[in-house]
Parts: sequence; structure tokens; C-alpha cells
Amino acid sequence: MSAEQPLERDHGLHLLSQMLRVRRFEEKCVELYSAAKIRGFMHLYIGEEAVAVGAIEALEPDDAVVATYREHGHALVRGVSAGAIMAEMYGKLEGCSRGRGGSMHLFDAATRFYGGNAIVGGGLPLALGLALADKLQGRERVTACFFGDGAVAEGEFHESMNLAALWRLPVLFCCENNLYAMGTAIERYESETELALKAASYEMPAWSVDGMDVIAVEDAARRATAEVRGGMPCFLELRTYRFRAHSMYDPDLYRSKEEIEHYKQHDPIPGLTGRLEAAGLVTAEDIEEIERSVAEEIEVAIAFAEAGTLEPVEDLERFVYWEGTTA
Amino acid sequence: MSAEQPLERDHGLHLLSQMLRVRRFEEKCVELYSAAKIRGFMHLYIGEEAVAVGAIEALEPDDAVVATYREHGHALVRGVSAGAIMAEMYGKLEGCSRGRGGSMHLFDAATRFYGGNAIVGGGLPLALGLALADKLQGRERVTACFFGDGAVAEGEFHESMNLAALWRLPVLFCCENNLYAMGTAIERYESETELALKAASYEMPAWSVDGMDVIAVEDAARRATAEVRGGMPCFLELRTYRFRAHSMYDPDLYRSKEEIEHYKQHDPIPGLTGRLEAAGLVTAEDIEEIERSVAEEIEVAIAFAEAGTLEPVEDLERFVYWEGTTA
Amino acid sequence: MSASAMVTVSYREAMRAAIREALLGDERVFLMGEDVGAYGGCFGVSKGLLEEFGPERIRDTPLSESAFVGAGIGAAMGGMRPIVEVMTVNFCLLALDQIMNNAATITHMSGGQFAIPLVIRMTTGAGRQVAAQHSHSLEGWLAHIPGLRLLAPATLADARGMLALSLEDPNPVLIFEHGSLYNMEGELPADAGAVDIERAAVRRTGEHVTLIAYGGTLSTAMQAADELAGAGIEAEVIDLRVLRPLDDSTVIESLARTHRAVIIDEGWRSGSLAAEVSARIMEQAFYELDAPVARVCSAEVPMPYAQHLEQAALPQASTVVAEARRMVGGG
Amino acid sequence: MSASAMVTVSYREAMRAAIREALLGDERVFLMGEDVGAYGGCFGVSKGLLEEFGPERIRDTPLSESAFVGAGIGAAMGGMRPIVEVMTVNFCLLALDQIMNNAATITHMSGGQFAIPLVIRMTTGAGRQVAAQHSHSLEGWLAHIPGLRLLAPATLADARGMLALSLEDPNPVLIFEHGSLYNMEGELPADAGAVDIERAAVRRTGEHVTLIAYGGTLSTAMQAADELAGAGIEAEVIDLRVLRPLDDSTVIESLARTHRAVIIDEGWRSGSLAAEVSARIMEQAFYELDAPVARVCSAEVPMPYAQHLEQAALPQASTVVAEARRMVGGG
Ligand SMILES: Cc1ncc(C[n+]2csc(CCOP(=O)(O)OP(=O)(O)O)c2C)c(N)n1
Ligand SMILES: Cc1ncc(C[n+]2csc(CCOP(=O)(O)OP(=O)(O)O)c2C)c(N)n1
Ligand SMILES: [Mg+2]
Ligand SMILES: [Mg+2]
Repeated sequence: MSAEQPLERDHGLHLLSQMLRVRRFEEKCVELYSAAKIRGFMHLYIGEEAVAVGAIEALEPDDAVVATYREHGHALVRGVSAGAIMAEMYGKLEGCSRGRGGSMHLFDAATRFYGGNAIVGGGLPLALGLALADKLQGRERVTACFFGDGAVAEGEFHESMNLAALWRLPVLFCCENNLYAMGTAIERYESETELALKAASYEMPAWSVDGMDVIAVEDAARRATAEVRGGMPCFLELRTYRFRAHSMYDPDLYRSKEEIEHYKQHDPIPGLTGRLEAAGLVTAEDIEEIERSVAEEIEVAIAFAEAGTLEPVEDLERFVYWEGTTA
Repeated sequence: MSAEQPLERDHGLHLLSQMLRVRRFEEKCVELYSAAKIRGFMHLYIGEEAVAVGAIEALEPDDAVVATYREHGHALVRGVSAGAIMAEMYGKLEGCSRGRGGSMHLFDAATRFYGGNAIVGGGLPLALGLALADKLQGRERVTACFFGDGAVAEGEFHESMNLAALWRLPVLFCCENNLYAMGTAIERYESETELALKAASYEMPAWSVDGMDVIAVEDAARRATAEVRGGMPCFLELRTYRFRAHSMYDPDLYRSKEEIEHYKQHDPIPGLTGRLEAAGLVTAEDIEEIERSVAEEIEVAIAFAEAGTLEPVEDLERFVYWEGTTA
Repeated sequence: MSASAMVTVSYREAMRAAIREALLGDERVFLMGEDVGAYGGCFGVSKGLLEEFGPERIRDTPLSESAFVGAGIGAAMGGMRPIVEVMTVNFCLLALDQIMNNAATITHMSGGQFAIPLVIRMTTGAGRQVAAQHSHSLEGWLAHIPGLRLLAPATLADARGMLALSLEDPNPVLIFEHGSLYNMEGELPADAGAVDIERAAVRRTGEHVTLIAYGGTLSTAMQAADELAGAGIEAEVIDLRVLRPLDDSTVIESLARTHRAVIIDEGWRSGSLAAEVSARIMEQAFYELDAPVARVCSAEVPMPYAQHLEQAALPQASTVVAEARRMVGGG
Repeated sequence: MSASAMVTVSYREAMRAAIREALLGDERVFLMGEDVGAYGGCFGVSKGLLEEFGPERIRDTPLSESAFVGAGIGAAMGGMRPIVEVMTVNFCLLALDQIMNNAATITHMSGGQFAIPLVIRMTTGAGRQVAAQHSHSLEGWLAHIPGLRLLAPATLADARGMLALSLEDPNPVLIFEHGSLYNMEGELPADAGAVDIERAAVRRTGEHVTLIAYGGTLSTAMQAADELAGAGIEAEVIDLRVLRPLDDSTVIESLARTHRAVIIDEGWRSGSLAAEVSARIMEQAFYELDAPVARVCSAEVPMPYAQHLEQAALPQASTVVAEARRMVGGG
């Protein structure tokens, strides 16, 4: 673990609470999926929470986020309400995408959360464009773009890195390297597995970060966003691991139990908790209090989703074309 | 200029003759284009001859070549007859693609010349596949894939480099860096203009070569093909320059006359001639003899094309599906 | 087990058996695609094949659709018989340049010099609440491209039998497997083998109206035919099977008997394969028609996640029944 | 120059004037694409604009179709009004994932939260012997995709006037410029301005047969109408103009007068836009028809280079005339 500046109690509790919000929310999602309240593809972020929490912590409210189909955590941390997310997964009108997007397509204009993209690599060019718009309009904003290690093999990654570096677009590329693209281990699909090295071929600053350490992630993201605001895109390789299967359909047979157990030893939540405890910054009551408030938030979210309504079938063809800001 | 081994007279004359075949052939093409004998898009290789001549010299007869729309030179040097190429550009049945391909789509199964691809980057994946077929069938063959600097920006370049390195496919990547993609100079579309550096991010051996020096190109290609036959793809950046416009439609207004003149000082043909002369390996008569035989070859080719026939219109829909090896 | 014994198999197993047979029968055959190996295939089709055939013949690829589809084309030109799996039709958009400008074109563009004996398999279709980017039904749309053969196995026999002749075809063949079919089970002869990849099939005969479907909508058509039978209307059901080159003669012959047709197509209505079928009927059987041909297609919306909206967007048997009744009733 | 003075312009100049006007009128507008700047545009459309507006607003891009089209989508979502030039329709295959899965989808998928005020321009069509990979006519095929508006300006007025409302449209608009039109010259009022992007246009009235065309085939239809007039057949010519959402009412109204139609479409016949138009006539005007609707489309071949083969593959006025005469003759 690294730490560039002394950890403060409030900040530590805040980070812990953010990670727990994501963890508990998704644990609930698993139950709700089994209960067929949630359907379709659902990808869990469990184990990777430090990445979204640390990176998004470094963003300002008017920065933008582009994420993937594994984005419950990013949306929650970014400030999309748990209720709106849960209602979305229930397919309800009150969901953050009116129930039209589902788990993989959370959107929220208010927090500049631009999805939820289920095409691997598909969000990268969008991030360029959002950043270009900021640059052309003289707004000093960052667009943080999250994507997996698997996306690095896509041509769009390459095109996007070049364009961002060439035009000095204010994009923070956050590569969530969890070592697998679905069931394929990174050594079996990348000839060069040191992903930060790739950024060098675009002349873009890049480095690797322990993505299981929320403090290290936040720290790196703060340094990187400073660079980005200064007019230089940055690439962060965030080394992490997913504890669960790729999606609810995945029997998870391509990696060993030992490997999973090994990474669970680096679970970012006990990691931060232990550190806070060791520094005497947190008590058991603090943690209890966080857990209670998280549980309550989730309960409220589920109630909101349950109480939500279904969009009338007659409205099926709405929103194919834009209807105005009243949406 | 570099030279790893002493230049021999026969070999020197051979290389010179190959470059002159390409140069004079294309000069004739310009005339024929003006006379409307050749139509459509036509891209000239004039100035770049050392690249195809040097690189293809290093290939064996059963190696394969994949090229771009700027491929008259590659086809000629590879052994496709000048007559078949000219007839192709005339749109005649006797053309190497039966007149269906034209200047951009020269094909020849006999010399394993796999086109002629007019989609920038489009030939790269084909080359992977040809090489994979060789590898799977235990044939020790090289597939040489030519493409421009502009293609390096395409996602397919990235995907192909990774796959080739990952699977150790026997591909020789020959990047013809003539500093421009149509009218866009490389500094204006690549954030990192040292193209050989890019190959490093795939863990592929790569280096830059003076593409105006046919000996240097041949030398590099021989070293590279040895690596490739040993089971490791290689990337060569061949630094060259086109003396003519991008295509016959291009008014060539995006670069200065001085720049063009500068590079003409490095014309590969006088370059080699001067060197051979300085070494006392060649006489004025030798060169005259080469010019005469080249001129004759081209005359015969034109006569062949002129005498060629048009495919009957009733056969329009043939070859959409394969008809067998009788073709 | 005797040659004619029947065995219960799923569509998934039938596809797997076909691939396995091809791998066993021809050394030039190999399978490549995302997660076909260690994962066993996104939909489990290739499960066990890596263990049996090894990583040279069951090749996991990076997420590089354009490169590995293009590599399949090149490998086919180099003498192999590749089966390339593009996990789902949604991702083939990233490889469409290779498919249209190389696979479908090189044979012709080279004046007939090169065969491209390539098979590309993809899962297609909606119905599982996977939302807009993962629910495309593009096979009818891709049937626009000359130089390709497109197949839509909708039955166990076709899942088991179409691959063999596809691999013998010297042209690129695209096989579309509707995601809703993988778990379909039924009986097949233990020695079930190759089936033709040229002709449409009449899956049910009837004299009052022809229902034309393919892939995922065959079951919709069959269900509608059942319901119509209850109302005394005998529907003939045609499974197009081969989306290109389209076997319109089977359709036209049916129309000569029934004089009415409903086409059921999971693609978006405008520019659907159903439009092409309708236009061909217009051109070849106009004077046979007792009523205008009707189309029951997907609504023209990116597929919504919510179940009730998704179902409303997809072609429903009830709509087919209503169209057919209206037609036969003469209304 | 008075407001109503006529000036002679080419289609290329009209497009350029439209782009220039947009750049002058709205700071959020910028143009990006391959060679739009220093080269002046592959077809010379943007010549001089770099000098006038500078490299921030006239942006040359790398050969990265997917990234810069996607960047256009993002920039539109970020409040800009991008005009993205994809040099030709042939290369849009490399950007199709961005077009279908993002541009056409995000508004709906987000429950209507985001507008995507993006314009994508491309040159389309064949006829200049540039062979199979550079001769596609895919605009009718792309009209399959919900969420997009597709335009095919076939006249000077449309070249000059369609862009303005396209940029005001909060949805992605694709504009297809047929390569054969750039040099077309004619008169336009000096103050020619915005034209609607909703309706098809009747370019010539007639009572015996309706010829339906768009983009590059409008001139084919007009020429056929001229020839038919010589034979005493008055053809009505409809220019579809808007390929999606398709204005079928103009077509159907015309059919109610003429009772016969020939559709002329440079796309490959199977799965062409012509098929969709035919199917809609089947559905909406079957009982008006005196003869089956005919299609004159491109042959189903990758476009050959040789001139005589290319011309044979493309829809010809003589074929249109023959179809119309056969129809009107009642044969
Ligand atoms: C273009 C594309 N190809 C394939 C898929 C299917 N798919 C979904 S997620 C995934 C793995 C992606 O791995 P990675 O980028 O590492 O992200 P992770 O799931 O590990 O977070 C694949 C192959 C897809 N969604 N998009
Ligand atoms: C995918 C694609 N995009 C655009 C084009 C149009 N185009 C043809 S050649 C060219 C420039 C290519 O430059 P480079 O790769 O450097 O090759 P060069 O012409 O210099 O040999 C462009 C933009 C194309 N053919 N294919
Ligand atoms: Mg991953
Ligand atoms: Mg170049």
C-alpha cells in the first residue's frame, strides 16, 4: 500500500463508506437477481470497488464519467441515487434510464454519467468527444473513461489513445485490469501484458496503480486529473480483481479457487478498514454506523424500485428520437 | 546509405532493373491515364520503388504478399507479368483480375499475390490469416504485408499487431512511411511519429530503415524474414517518399515544392546507379541495356493490353461465388 | 446404438456435435473466437472442445473482432477451413468491413481466383432482456451482401446438419444461431448428418395462408399456425433457412396454393428481410394474391430492457394470428 | 446582388456554402474528418474552409473512422454541433458500431435524457470505375436503423439547404452525397436557404406511372421520364430525399393517381431500400395497383472495375423505360 499524504479520519470513513455502499448494493443485487426481480445481463464489481471509489473521488462535480456494463459502482459513487439505479434494474419508469437501459445502461444527465456501454471499447470514442466539447468550449473539465483490460485489444482503444494524445483531449483513461476478459486470461490475449507500456506508444503519461488500495487509486487519480486539466490526457492501469464471475451466466470455470482466494486476501474493504484501525482512526461503532446507513439506503432503494411503475406499453416507441429536456 | 555486405554486380543490376521496371511502367501508366485507357483511382509508387524491390527480394517463391491500392510495383516485382497488370488496368479479360479489379485490386494466385486492397488497413488481418494457415499446416513461409503510415492509425493495425505477436504468426509487416496519408502529414495524425516504437508495445521486433536505399531495405528484409521464419513476426518502418500526388485526382497542394525537391535528391534509382558507378560495377551501356529491355517489356505489355478482349456483359454475375480452379 | 436410433439433444448439443464432427473429419478445420476455449463458448456451444482438440484448433482470441474475422478470411484463402465465432451478431458490426469488403468481395474482385471457404457463426436475437446493444437481429439485414451465404438454423436437424456443407462451400457462409434456441430439446437420429443449405423448408402444410419465418421466429409462426388451426384456418409455415441466396421459389409455390402471406421477422420492420420477401412476392406472384402480404416485425426501437416493453417490441404469435385472420376473413 | 438573383453553382459549391454558413452562424459547429482540412476534402467540398476557420473548427483526423465518428457523438452530447465527414460510405463500415450502438441508440437507451445533434456526411455511389471496395451504395441499407435520420440530397437546392435543419435536429442525421453529383451545375437563388428534411418531393408530375428514386438515381429517373414522354407515357418522378423516416405518404398519394410504380435504386437489389418501398406499397396501396411494382436496382455483384461491366451493373434509364412501358402496356 502506498500513501502520499496522511490519512484523515473523515476522508477515510468516507472512502470506506463509498466502497461499502457499492459492495452491499451489489450483494443485494445478487439476491434480487435470484428472485428474478432483476433480469438480463448483470456484471458485478465486487472486489473492484477501490477503483471506482478512488478514481471518482478525484473528480469535480462537472467532470464527466463514461463507464462500461460493469458500472453499478461507478454510478452509485458518482451520485446517481441507489433508488434510481435499482428501479432501473427492475425495469421501472422511475429508473435512471426509465427502465429502457437496465443494469448495463445506467445514464444520468444530472451527474454527467454517460453510461453504461455494453460494447467493449464502445465508450472510449464517446469520452474523446465529450472532452473535445469541453476543450472547444474552453471548459476545464475532465472526462473519466473506465474500461476493462479486454478493451485494450480492441482497435477503438488504439484509435482513441492516439486521438486523445494528438489533440491533447482532457480524458482520464482508467483501465480496470482485473486480469480477465470474460474467461480469457490477459496472457492469452495480449502479447504485452504491461498495459501502461502501451500508452507510451502514444506519448501519453501512464502508470500502474494497485487497484485494491483505494488510497493509492485516489492519489494516482488526483495526480492524473491535474495533468489532464493541464491539457494532457493520462492513462492509469488499475490492477484489480473481480471476486465474482464475469456475469450471472458465467460458471467461472476458467480460474482456480486458489487464485480467487489469493486476491480476496487483498479485498480493498478490509484493507482500508485495517489501515484505519491500525492508525486508530476508526472504531467498531463507526463501521457499524456505516453499515447501518448503507443498509438503510439500500432498503429505501429497493422499496423505491418495488413501488415503481411500468412505463405504459403504448409508449414503446418514445425516445427513439429526442423529445426535449422534459424527459 | 548502409551496406552490410559488398555489392555484387549482378545483384546490383538486378535491383536496378527491378526499380526501373516499376518506374518506367508507372510513367507509362500516367500517359495511359491521360489517354483514358486507364480509369478509376490510380496511385503511383514513383519514388518508393526501393521499398517493394528491396523487401520482395528477400522473399522466397512460396511466400505471400499482401499489398494496398498502391501496388503496381509490388505486383511487378513479385512476378505478375506486366502484360497482365496492364490488361487489368485496361479492364480487359486478360488482366490479372479479369478486369474486375483494376489498378487497386491486382491479384495473382500463381505468385501468391493476395491483392491489392483499397481499404486502408484492410489487408492486415488477411495477412495474419495467411500466416496462421502456414503455421497450422507446418509450412515455413513468410507473409509480407505492405501498408502505409496512415494505416497505423487504424484500429485494425493495433489488433493485427497484437494477434501476430501473441500467436507468433510469420508475418513481415512492411510499413511504407511516406510521411503522408493522402494530404495529411504524419505529425498531424499520429501523436507518436516514430512508428517503430509502436511495435514495442506488442513485444514485436521492429526497426526503421532508409526506404530510399534499396540495399538497406533488402538487408533489413533479409534479417527480418529470418526472424519471421524463426517464428517471430517483425515490423519494418521503411522511410520513403512519394514523388507524385496521392492519386490522379490529387492536386497535391498540401506540401511544398521544396519538400518534394528535397526528397527527389534521394531518389532510389540514381542513388543505386551512382553507387554502382562509384564501385565501378556498372557502365553506361549496362544502364542503356536495362532501359531498353524495360521499355520493350512495357511495350509488349501495352500491346497485350490493347489486344485484350472485354469480358462479355452476360458474364457480369460470374465469380460472385467461386467457380472452381478453372478460373 | 443403431444407426436409426433417436437421441434427445439440445440445439446447443447439436451445434457442438456438428463442430466436433467437422474437427474430427478434417484437419484443416479449426474454431476461433472470443471465449470459445477456456470458457467453453459464451453460450456453452464449444464446451469441452478445448480439452479434446487443444489450443491450436480451439483458439481463444483477443477482443479484436475485425482482426480475427479477417484472419479467418486469410486462413481460408491459405487452405484452412476456419470456423470463426463472433460471439453475438451485435459485435459483428466491428468486423463488417472485413466481411463486406474482403470475405464477400475478393473472389469476384480477383476474377474468381480465390475461394474463401470460411464459416462465421454468431448468436443473434433478443428476448432475454439484454437491452439495445445486445439484442440485434441483423441477419436479415446482412443478407443484402452479395458473395455470402447466410443460414438460420431454426431446428435441431439444421443445427446439427448445416455446418458440414457450409464448410464444403468454397464461399463464406454466415450461420446465425438464435439465442432463444440453445436450450430447445428434441429427438434426432443418432446418425443425423448433413442437410442441404440451399432450400427453404415447408414446416407445416396448409391451404389458407402462408406464414413465412426464419430463425427465432419459426416458433412464433408455428404457434400462430396452431392457434389458427383452432379457428379453422390452415396455415402453411415456411422456414426460409437460407437467407441468402434466398430460395424464393418455395415461397412462390406456396403462394400459388394459399394466395395469402404473413412474414414474421425479428428484424426492425423498415429494410427487413421481410421487405425483400414481400417485394419478391409482389414481383413474382402479384396476380396470385388475394390480399396484400403482411409483415409482422420488430418495432422500430432500440430494444428496451424492461420485459413488458421488450415483449411488445418483438413479433408476437397473436399479431400473426390477427393478421392471418383478417386476411382470410377478407377484411 | 438582390435577394432573388440567381447564381450558377455546382453541387459541391452548394454543399460548401451550406457548411460555411453553418460555421459562421453557430460557434458550436465544427467539421472533422479525413483530409477535410489541408487537402480541402477528398472531393473538394471543404476547400478553403481551413484557411477561413482554422484548424480548431476544420479538423483533419487520423485514419480512425470508429474513433472520430464516436468522438462526434460524444461532442454532440457535450453540446457541440459536429459535422463529421466520413470520406465515403465505404469506410463507414469501420464506424458502424458507433453509429448503430451509440449514435442511434443512446437517446432511447438513456430514457430520452441525451440529445445527439450530430451530422455525418459521406460520399456514396459508383460509376467512376473505382471497383468493388469503393463503389458501395449503402445509404438505403443503413436506413434500416431506428434513431437516425438519413438524407440523400439529389438537387442543388437540397445540397444547399438540407444541412441547416440537420444541424438543428437533436438526432443524428446522416447525409449521403452521391459522387456523381458534385460537378452538377445549375442555378440557385443567391439567398437559397434551408429546405425541409421531412418530405419526399415530386420532381415531375405525370399520370401513367410513378418513378421513385433518390440520390444518384434521380437523374436516371428523370431521363427515363423524358424518354417515356416521347412515347406518350407521362411519368411522375418522386425523389425520396429522406430515406429515414421514410415519407411513404407522398409515394402512396402518387400511386393513387398512377397505379403503377418503378423504383430505381443503386443499392444491391436484395434488401434494398427499393424492397422496403415496394413492401409499403403492397401494404398501403395494394388495391390501387394495376401492375406489380417493379424494381430497377444494381446487379448483385461487387462492383467490377471494367467500364462496360460497371455500367451493366448499375440501374439504367433504358431498363426503367422498358419496365414502365411493359407496365403501362399492361404486359
Ligand atoms: C465488442 C464486444 N465484443 C465482445 C463482447 C462480449 N463481452 C462482454 S464483456 C467481455 C469481456 C470484457 O473484458 P474486460 O474489458 O476486461 O472487462 P471486464 O468484464 O473484465 O470488466 C466480453 C468479451 C462485447 N460486449 N463487446
Ligand atoms: C478505411 C479507409 N479510410 C479512408 C480511405 C481513403 N484513403 C485512401 S488512401 C488514404 C491515405 C492512406 O495513407 P497511407 O496509409 O499512408 O498510404 P499511402 O497512400 O501514403 O501509400 C486514404 C485516407 C480508405 N481507402 N480506407
Ligand atoms: Mg477484465
Ligand atoms: Mg503514406
